[in-house]
This record gives sequence, C-alpha cells and structure tokens, in this order.
Amino acid sequence: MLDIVFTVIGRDLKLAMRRQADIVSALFFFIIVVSLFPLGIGPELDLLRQLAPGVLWVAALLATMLSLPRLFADDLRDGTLEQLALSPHPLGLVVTGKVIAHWLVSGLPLALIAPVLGIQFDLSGDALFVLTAAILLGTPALSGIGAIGAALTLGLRGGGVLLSLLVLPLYIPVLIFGAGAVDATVSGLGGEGHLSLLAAMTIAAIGFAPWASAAALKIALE
Amino acid sequence: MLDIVFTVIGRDLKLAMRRQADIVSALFFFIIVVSLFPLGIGPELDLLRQLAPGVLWVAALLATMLSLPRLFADDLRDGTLEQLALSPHPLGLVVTGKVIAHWLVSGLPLALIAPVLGIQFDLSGDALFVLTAAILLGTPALSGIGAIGAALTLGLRGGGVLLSLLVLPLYIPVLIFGAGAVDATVSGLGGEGHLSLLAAMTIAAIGFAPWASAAALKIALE
Amino acid sequence: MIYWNSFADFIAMGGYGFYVWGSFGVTALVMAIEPIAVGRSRKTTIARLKRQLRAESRSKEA
Amino acid sequence: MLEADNLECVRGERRLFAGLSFTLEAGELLYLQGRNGAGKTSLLRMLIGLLPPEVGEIRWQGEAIARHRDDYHAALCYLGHLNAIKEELTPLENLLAGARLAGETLSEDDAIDALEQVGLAGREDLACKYLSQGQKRRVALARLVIDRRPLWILDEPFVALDVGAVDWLAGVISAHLQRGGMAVMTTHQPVAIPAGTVRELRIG
Amino acid sequence: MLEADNLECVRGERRLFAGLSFTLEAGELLYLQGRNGAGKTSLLRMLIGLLPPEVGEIRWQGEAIARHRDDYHAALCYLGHLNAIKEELTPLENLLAGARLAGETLSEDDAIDALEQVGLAGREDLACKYLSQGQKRRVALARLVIDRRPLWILDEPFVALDVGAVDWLAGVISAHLQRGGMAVMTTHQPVAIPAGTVRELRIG
Amino acid sequence: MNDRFNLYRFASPATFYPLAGKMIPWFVALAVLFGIAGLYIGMLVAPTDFQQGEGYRIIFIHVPTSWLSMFIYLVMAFWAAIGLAFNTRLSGMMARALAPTGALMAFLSLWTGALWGKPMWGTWWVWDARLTSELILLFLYIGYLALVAAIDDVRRADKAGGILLLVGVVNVPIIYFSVKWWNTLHQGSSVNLAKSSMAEVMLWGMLLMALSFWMYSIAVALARVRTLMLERERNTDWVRAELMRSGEMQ
Ligand code: HEM
Ligand SMILES: Nc1ncnc2c1ncn2[C@@H]1O[C@H](COP(=O)(O)OP(=O)(O)OP(=O)(O)O)[C@@H](O)[C@H]1O
Ligand SMILES: Nc1ncnc2c1ncn2[C@@H]1O[C@H](COP(=O)(O)OP(=O)(O)OP(=O)(O)O)[C@@H](O)[C@H]1O
Ligand SMILES: [Mg+2]
Ligand SMILES: [Mg+2]
Repeated sequence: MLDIVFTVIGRDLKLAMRRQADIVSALFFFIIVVSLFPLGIGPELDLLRQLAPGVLWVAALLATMLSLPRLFADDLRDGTLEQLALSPHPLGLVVTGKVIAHWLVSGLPLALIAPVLGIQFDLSGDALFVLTAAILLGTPALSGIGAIGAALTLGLRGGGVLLSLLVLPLYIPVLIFGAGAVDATVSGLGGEGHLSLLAAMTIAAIGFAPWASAAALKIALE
Repeated sequence: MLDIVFTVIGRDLKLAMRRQADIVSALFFFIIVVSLFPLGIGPELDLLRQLAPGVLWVAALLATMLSLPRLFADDLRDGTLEQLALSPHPLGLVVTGKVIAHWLVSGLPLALIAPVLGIQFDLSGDALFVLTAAILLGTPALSGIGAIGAALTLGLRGGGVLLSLLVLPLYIPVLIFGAGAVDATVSGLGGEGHLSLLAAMTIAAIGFAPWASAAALKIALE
Repeated sequence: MIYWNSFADFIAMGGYGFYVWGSFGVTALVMAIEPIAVGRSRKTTIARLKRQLRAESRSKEA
Repeated sequence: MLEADNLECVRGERRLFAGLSFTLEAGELLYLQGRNGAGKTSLLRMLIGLLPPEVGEIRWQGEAIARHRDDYHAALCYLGHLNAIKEELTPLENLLAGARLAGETLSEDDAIDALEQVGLAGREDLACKYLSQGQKRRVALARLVIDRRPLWILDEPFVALDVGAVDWLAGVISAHLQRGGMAVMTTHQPVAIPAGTVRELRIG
Repeated sequence: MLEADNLECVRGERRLFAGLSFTLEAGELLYLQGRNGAGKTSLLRMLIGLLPPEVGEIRWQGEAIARHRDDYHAALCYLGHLNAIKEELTPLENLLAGARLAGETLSEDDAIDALEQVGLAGREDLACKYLSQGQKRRVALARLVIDRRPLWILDEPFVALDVGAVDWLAGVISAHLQRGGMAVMTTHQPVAIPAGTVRELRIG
Repeated sequence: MNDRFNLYRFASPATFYPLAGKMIPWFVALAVLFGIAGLYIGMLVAPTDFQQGEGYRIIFIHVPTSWLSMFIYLVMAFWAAIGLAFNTRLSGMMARALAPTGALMAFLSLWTGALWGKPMWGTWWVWDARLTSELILLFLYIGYLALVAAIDDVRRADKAGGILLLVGVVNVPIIYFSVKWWNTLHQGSSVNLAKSSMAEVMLWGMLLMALSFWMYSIAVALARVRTLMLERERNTDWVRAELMRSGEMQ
C-alpha cells in the first residue's frame, strides 16, 4: 500500500534532480526575497530584528507557493496524470507521495537555510532555533494545503495567479503561528504553544489534503 | 510599423479578458501579499508606517514577476511563437507590444490600488501620491526587464523559479528608488529626484528590453 | 419614546454623522443595487433564452 | 466482458451521441469510427471512467465500473493522444516508472527488450525531449509490448508512426487479441489488424 | 526558387544527414520521406531559418535566407506539428489574429468562409479548447485556404484529420501548386496530390 | 428508498423553481418589516452609548452584516457538502446564488467597521485578528467566485467550488473565536453590552436588523437561483414551458 507513495516520491525527486533548477531555485527565491527587504526598508538593526520572523515567513510562504502550479500541471500536460488516475491505487496515496516530494524539494531546504538568514537579521540563538523548528513544522502544511489549490486550479489558464488567490488565505494561520512562535521566543514568552499548534496543523493538512486534492483532480480530468 | 505593436497589444489584452482571472488575480495577489506582512509582523502602526514603502514595492515586484513565466510560454507551447518569429515584422516590435500589454494587465492595476493599501498602513496624503506615481513610473521597467528574463528562461523546465532568480537582482534598482521616493517624501526630503530616476529607468528598459528579449527568443526557438 | 430632540440632531448624530451615515448610506446603496442587478440579469437571461428557443424552433421547421 | 449500455454523451450544448450500446468479448477488437469531432475521444474517456456519461452505464465483467473502479483500472491499459512520458527522463526510466505507477513489476532487462522492439535501441539513455515525435510515440507504445492486462483502450495509436512502426503495432494488437485480450481503438488511418474479430462502430 | 546546398544536420552527437541538396521550382512539391527520427522535422526547421545548418546554405530566389530573413519570411507559410492556436480564443478570432500577426489583411467574411470550408461551420464562436483534436488541426489549416504566399512548408499536415479532411487538404495543396506555388511536406500517410510535380526526397 | 426519492424531488429544480418564486415576496415583506422595526428602535428609540456616543449606532449594521457574512459562508459550505455527497443539481446553484451576497456582506462588515474604527480607535484599519480574518473571509468569497468563473463547465465548476468551500470553512470559527484567542482592539462578545442599562433596547435593535438582513439575503439568493435554474436547465421541458408562460405575461 505504501509502496505507491514511495514510488511517487522517488519519481518526483528524480525529476527534480534532473531539472536541477527546481531544487536550488525555490531556495534562492527565498534568499532573494528575504534579502530584498532590508533594501526596501533600510538598514536599522532594531527595526530589522522586529521584522525578521514576519519577513522570513512571508518569504517561505511565497517560495512554497511559487512551485505549486507545476505540482500537477506537468503531469496533466503530458498525460501522466490520466495514467495515475487509472492506476489501481487510491489517487489520494499518489497525491500524498507528491506532497511529500514537494516538501522535500521546496520546504526542507528553506528550514535548513533559515538560520543563516536569521543571523542577517540579528536574531538570537534561541530565536534562530525556534525559527528553524517552526519552518520545519509548518512547511509540510503549506505543501499540503497548496496541493488542494493546485488541484483545483489545474488546467485553468491563468491558474498560477488564481492559485495564489485561493491558497494564500488558507496559509494565513500557518503564517500567524509560525511568526508568532519566533515573536513569543524573542519576547521571552516561549514558543512551544505555537509550535505544537503548527504541528497539529501539519498533521491535519497531511492527513486530509491529499484526499481533497484527489477529489479535485478527478474533477479536473473529466 | 507600429501597426504590429497595436495588433499584439490588442490580441494579448483580448486573451487576458477572456481568461478574466488574469486581470483581477495579479491585483489580488498584490493585495494579499501586502496584507500578509502585518499578520507576520504585528499590528503596531508606527512600525507598519515605516515598512509600508518597502512592503508595497516588494509586493509589486512579486506580483509583476508572477505573471512573467506565461508572457511567452503559452505562445511557445501552442506554436504561436514560431509563427511570430516567422512574421515579416521585426520580432522586437512584437515583443514591445507584449511588454506593453503585460504592463497594462499587471502594472497599471497595481498603481491604481496602491493608495488604498497605503491607507491601511496609515500613510499620509503626500506619501500616497508619491507612492502611486512611483509605481506608475516604475512598473513598466519591471515588465520590460521581466520580458528579458522570461525570454531567457523560456522552455526550460523549472523556468518559473529560475526566472525569478535572474530577474529579481535586476529589479533591485527599481525597488530601491521606488521605495526611496516614498521614504524621502515621508521624511520631508521630497521624492522628485527618485521619481525622475525611475522614469529614466523605464525609458531605458522599454527601449532596450524588447530587442534583448527578441534575441533571446530566437535562441529559445532553435 | 423617541430619543432625538430635533431632526438636525438626528442628522448630526452627535458629531458622528459622517461615519454613521456613511455606513448606513453605503449599505442602503448596496442593498438597493444588488436586487436591481439580480432583476436585470434575470431579464436579460430570459430574453436570451427565448431568442435561442425561437431560433431553435425556426431551424427545426426549416 | 465489457458492456456499454445506452450511453449518452453531452458536451456543452451538443449531444454527441445517445443510445449507444455494445458488448465486447475476449479476442475482439472494437474499431471506433467517425469524423473529427464525432465524439470518439469522449467515448473512450467514458470507457475508462474519467468522464461520467450523461445517461447509461458501463459494465466490466458484469459490474458497473463506477462502483468497482480499482478492480477495473487494474484490468485496463489506456493510451491517449498524450504520450504520458516525461521529457527529462530517458525512455528506459519512463518505461520503468510508468510500469511501477501502474502497479506492475518490470525488470530492467525486459524494459530494454521492449525498447529494442519499438526501434529505440541505442536511445535508451537519451532524454526524451531530444527524440522526434514518432520516437516519443514509440516510447509510449513500448508499454504495450509487455502489458498483459486484458483490456486495451487506444486513442489514435498510429499517429506519428512511420510505415514500419504501423505494421509492427498492428502485429502487437493482433497478438493481444489472440491471447484472449480485448481492445477498443480509434484511428483515421486504415490499418489491417490480421488476427481477432474486428467489430466496427460508427458514431456521429 | 528554393535551393538547399550541401546541408548537414547534427543533433547532439548524431549526424542525421549530410550533403543534402535540392532545388524547388514554382509548381513543385517536395515530399520528404524517412523513418521516425530521420531528421525530417530538423530539415524543415532549417528551411524556415529557425535552425542554422551545421554546413551548407539555403537560398531563396538566389539569396541566402540567413541574410534576407524578413523578405524570406514574408514569402513563407509554415505549419509545424503544433497548431499555433490559442485555446481560449474562438476559431474565428484565432484565424483573424494569426493573419494579422503574419502581416496580412483578412476580412471577417473571408475568415468565416475559410472556416466553413474546413468544416467548422457552427463552431466559429466556440473556444478552441472545446474542439476535438482533428477540429483543432482544422483551425490551423484554415490559414491555408486564404494564404497566397508562394512557399508552404508543412510538417505532417494530415495528422489527426479524418478521411474527408485529408482529401480536402490534398486538394488545397494541389490548387496551391497549380497557382504556381511551391511546397515542402512530410507525412507518413500515403496521400495522393492530384496536381503539380511531386518530387520525393528520402533522408536517413 | 422513499426518503431518498423525496429528497431528490425537493432538490429538483422543476419543483423548486415555482416554490422559490412564491416564497420571495414573503421574504421581502419580512425583510422590510424587520428592517423598519429595527431601524425605528435602533435609530430613533435607543439612547446614546455612554462611552462611544452616537457613533455606536453603526452597530446596527455592522453586527448583522458580520454575522451574515459568516453565516452565509456556512450555508454555502453546507450546500457544497450536500452537492458533493448526493450529486444534486440544486446545491451547486444554491452555493453560487449565495456567494455574491455573502461577499457583499463581508464587504459591508469591513466598510462599516472601518467607518466605526476611525472615530473609536483613531484609525480606519488595524491589523487585528478579527478584522484580518474578516478580510480573509472576503478573499475566500472572491476566491470562490473567481474559481467558479474560471471553469466553464458548470458541473465541474460546482464540484471544484464545493471542495474549496469545505476547505475554507475552517476560517469561520477562526473569525468567531479570534477575539478570545488574541487580545486585540476589537470588541469581545456582547457581554459588555449586557452590563449597560440600555442593553435590552440595543440588543433588540440589533436582533431585528439581523433578522431583516437575513430575510433580505434569502430573498436575493432565491431570486438569483431562479435565474441560474433557467440558464442551466434551458434544454428541459419545464424551462421551455416557463419561458412560454413568461412570454404570455409580458
Ligand atoms: C474593519 C473593521 C471591523 C471588522 C472587519 C469587524 C468585524 C466584526 C465581526 C466579524 C463581528 C462579528 C463577530 C461576533 O459577533 O462575534 C463583529 C462584531 C462586532 N464588532 Fe466589529 N469589526 C470591525 C470594526 C469594529 C469597530 C471599529 C468596532 C467598535 C469600536 C466594532 C465593534 C463590534 C461589536 C460591538 C461587535 C459585536 C460583538 C458581539 O456582539 O459579539 N467593530 N465585528
Ligand atoms: N462546451 C462545448 N460546447 C459545444 N461543443 C463542445 C463542447 N465541448 C466539446 N464539444 C464538442 O464535442 C466534440 C468532442 O469530440 P471528441 O474529442 O470526442 O471527438 P473525436 O471523435 O475524438 O474527434 P477527432 O477525430 O477529431 O479526435 C467536438 O465536436 C466538440 O466541438
Ligand atoms: N541531443 C541529441 N543527442 C542525440 N540525438 C539527438 C539529439 N537531439 C536530437 N537527436 C536525434 O535527432 C533526431 C531528430 O529527428 P527529427 O525530429 O528531425 O525527426 P523526424 O524525421 O521529424 O521524425 P518523425 O517522423 O518521428 O517526426 C532524432 O532521431 C533524435 O533522436
Ligand atoms: Mg479524438
Ligand atoms: Mg517530425
């Protein structure tokens, strides 16, 4: 049963490797967006320290979102999606595999680079740790929710922007708790509560989103 | 000679209208991204007022950028681009038309909504005016520079993210002067200098970018 | 029972006239426009459908 | 046995066909005919269960496919007008990944064999984006060499193939029918399938 | 007159053909043949000037096309395996926009006429994404009805067409040749072009 | 078996269309009635608020629109669930007919809130949790409308929209409880009203206005759904008959 999940993950990762651009690019987008802010806002460290959690999280949201349109679109265009829908495995499991692969390519690298960027904003060691943990816990939820949006807008021209319209509102709770975790740590309140909420969201999203996406995909294929 | 420019503009606008989503979505993306920041950063108005120019400009950059991948990709995929390259008009003029259409759909609406968003950040009347002017003057340059990036990454899988990698660094001058104009106004220095620099950039970009893009497109078609 | 002393007081709303009437006015406007828009779209839809129906029956006769 | 019972297809405003019924037994080929836009592709998508019919029912081994999707899909091999191959992967990788996703096991040797049969020897390790149109189609068709599922549904399988490849594919379909398989196929090119019973159905 | 002089085509590591020369005069059709992957599409892309040849030169009316691109392109009509139509636009809009972008003038009546000729009457106002594959191909082919440029280059124009449409298109190409036009064409389907001189060229 | 038959019968447009036609005038009448009563109490009878002065009277629109913007979303999600589960034709139309009204209610909630915020908090807008989540609700409405508009095939559009509605429904409790979860500028629940002596009059005004807005929404949605039915079922006999009949009347 779980075989199919691993097969899909393996295939998607291999494709990502083959394209190379995919892996580095989400990461570089994240880095560039985060670095743009000091340019737009000015160099005062006090101000930047206050901004850091928000900016890092918004950038993480956008970086994840940017790669969403292609989550299913390539498979639709070349006919692979039809074949997946015709495979004797539940489509939800196939989507689970794709969501996990998406996270491995677009979420995990962000968590790894986040501490480095956090240093640029003069965050303390504690805050850096919580920031990393929050991004690690929160990004799978982003991939999961994003998959629903990607499936719903599949095949619609102009879908990329419509997708962000659908998905960003749903990302907001993750943003609030993710940034809140770091804020709480900085102000000495402790971010554990926020982190466990993030974990709960991620579990809910990973459990539920693939099936909603699968339903949406079937509609798109009609 | 200019006929072809208008033909292309007309066609692209008609396509955008037909898709509907296109026009509203770049706009809503802008609105949503701008609204995300206060969520990540917190509600203090003093802080937000300082951020406003930077946030608005970064959001404008991203909103413009998001629609770039499709600037030529649709035409490539369905074979229209080949036909355009074979038309007896210089390809540069065709691209000029496409750049203008792109700006009308993705840049102009941002300028129109920017004042409303500025109010949410509690900006003064003067600052709002300069903000609008700056976005109006700066976004054509974004479309022009973006066209080069879109042409260079055309047909590369993972191009969307690669594109942002190429284009964002080139957008930075626009960002700095655009946000700088508003900052200067807020701090009472007057933003005229920044605005005229923006205008100069736009003129240079509109004059030069289409021809660079055209050269890149010919390579992509080989 | 009525709380207001004069009509002018009522309009002034204790200095909050702009805000109160701004709210009520826009709401009234929206709630007036929406039914009109619904009614109009209903009329145009019916007209269009009838045109189609007539065209269809004509082409069937022919 | 595949049965279609009183199918009706409506797309947009247009009723493409109605009251369409047929049964297909082991060893039979259903050859769908009709002009462009008659609804052949739409019918095939109904048969594979991706497009619910307006009216009517499709049964596989006596059971409605809408209710026994997984069993049905395990018995079904569909080849649409899209090739379902990834341009970045090589023919070999495409073939292996495709089989695994369809829930089958396929050894690398068998896969190389199949590619050789479709005339792609020497191109197993070239990314598919460099192949010509006909060669891409051949990669997709290589699946048929090894596929042993009973029902094949093929939408214009001969498109883009050269004369030699057309003959070869006709042979593969014949062999499938002789093995007791069934097939539903559309094509605008007249192609002779040497073995099996060919039943024609014209729509529109 | 179109001349190809000692063309060589190398893709990746592979030399597809070399020393290929031909001349094509008014009223002549060059019928390119070759198995899948022989290099037919590559040759056509050289002929339209989008793929520079490794060795050799292509001349139009005696002048190298690389140096007189705009003149050459004004005389050329290319139809690749992609249809160059926008899925969101209707057939009518596609046809009009295509003509205008190619630098021609086309009245709406003529366009409707052309669409009727390709059998799309009644579908002028349906977005192309709803059309069947063959119908999409027909929209692309409608350009040929009104095109009066001397050189047509057609890559597998008969793909996806039904029998009636194949005959119709053969007639259109004949008429073009009789008018003194030239054409270069590939196809794997044997199709009889009634008029004009047909010259065959086999690659690979 | 029999139940299901009845459910389908009720959900069939041919039965529902005339029923809706008959109900609309009643809902309009109720809306006007409650509206007049509510405005009378709220604008003429109710005394001033000791903290906020007369500005507080915005509450008589602000709260009903806020409530309805959330409530309509829930109703749409309910119809979406029905539609996805039973594949009824009516449910998709219901969701679509409600969406524009819901979006307008969300807009009015924001608008009146902003106009209230300026005198009370000194600013048109703060990024407080409740305000923000109401804004998100507006975005969800717009996202739904954009999604169904982008898909041409109505059946597919309804299904896709339904999935979006069900996913987005998590936002409603967030709006409702946001005041409890984050300490913010925005008012908490009506408890503070209950303390003041005028509470009862105000509460009555608010309830009447809410009822009026509710009836209004039902009436508009029913009118809209009737048009949608004609449009979508134009090839059925009952719509043809209906069109003939409406021709005679004109
Ligand atoms: C744009 C700004 C605003 C938005 C989006 C907004 C949104 C909402 C929402 C969604 C509700 C209904 C929730 C519930 O009943 O629990 C509500 C209720 C309410 N709002 Fe606002 N509001 C805004 C501004 C204001 C302002 C400025 C005030 C007053 C100073 C205010 C006072 C109230 C009151 C008193 C209630 C009723 C609470 C209750 O009875 O439970 N709101 N608002
Ligand atoms: N929304 C719509 N409105 C009207 N007609 C539609 C709509 N969607 C699809 N159609 C019609 O449905 C038909 C779809 O046909 P289909 O793709 O099944 O044809 P086909 O028999 O496979 O043709 P081909 O031989 O060209 O592949 C076309 O005639 C198309 O015009
Ligand atoms: N990078 C590369 N390395 C090796 N071979 C390549 C490379 N790029 C292209 N080729 C080969 O070049 C050929 C391209 O052929 P082309 O598309 O011109 O064929 P064709 O004659 O049009 O075939 P078809 O009949 O299938 O359309 C193919 O055989 C392909 O394998
Ligand atoms: Mg077909
Ligand atoms: Mg070819």
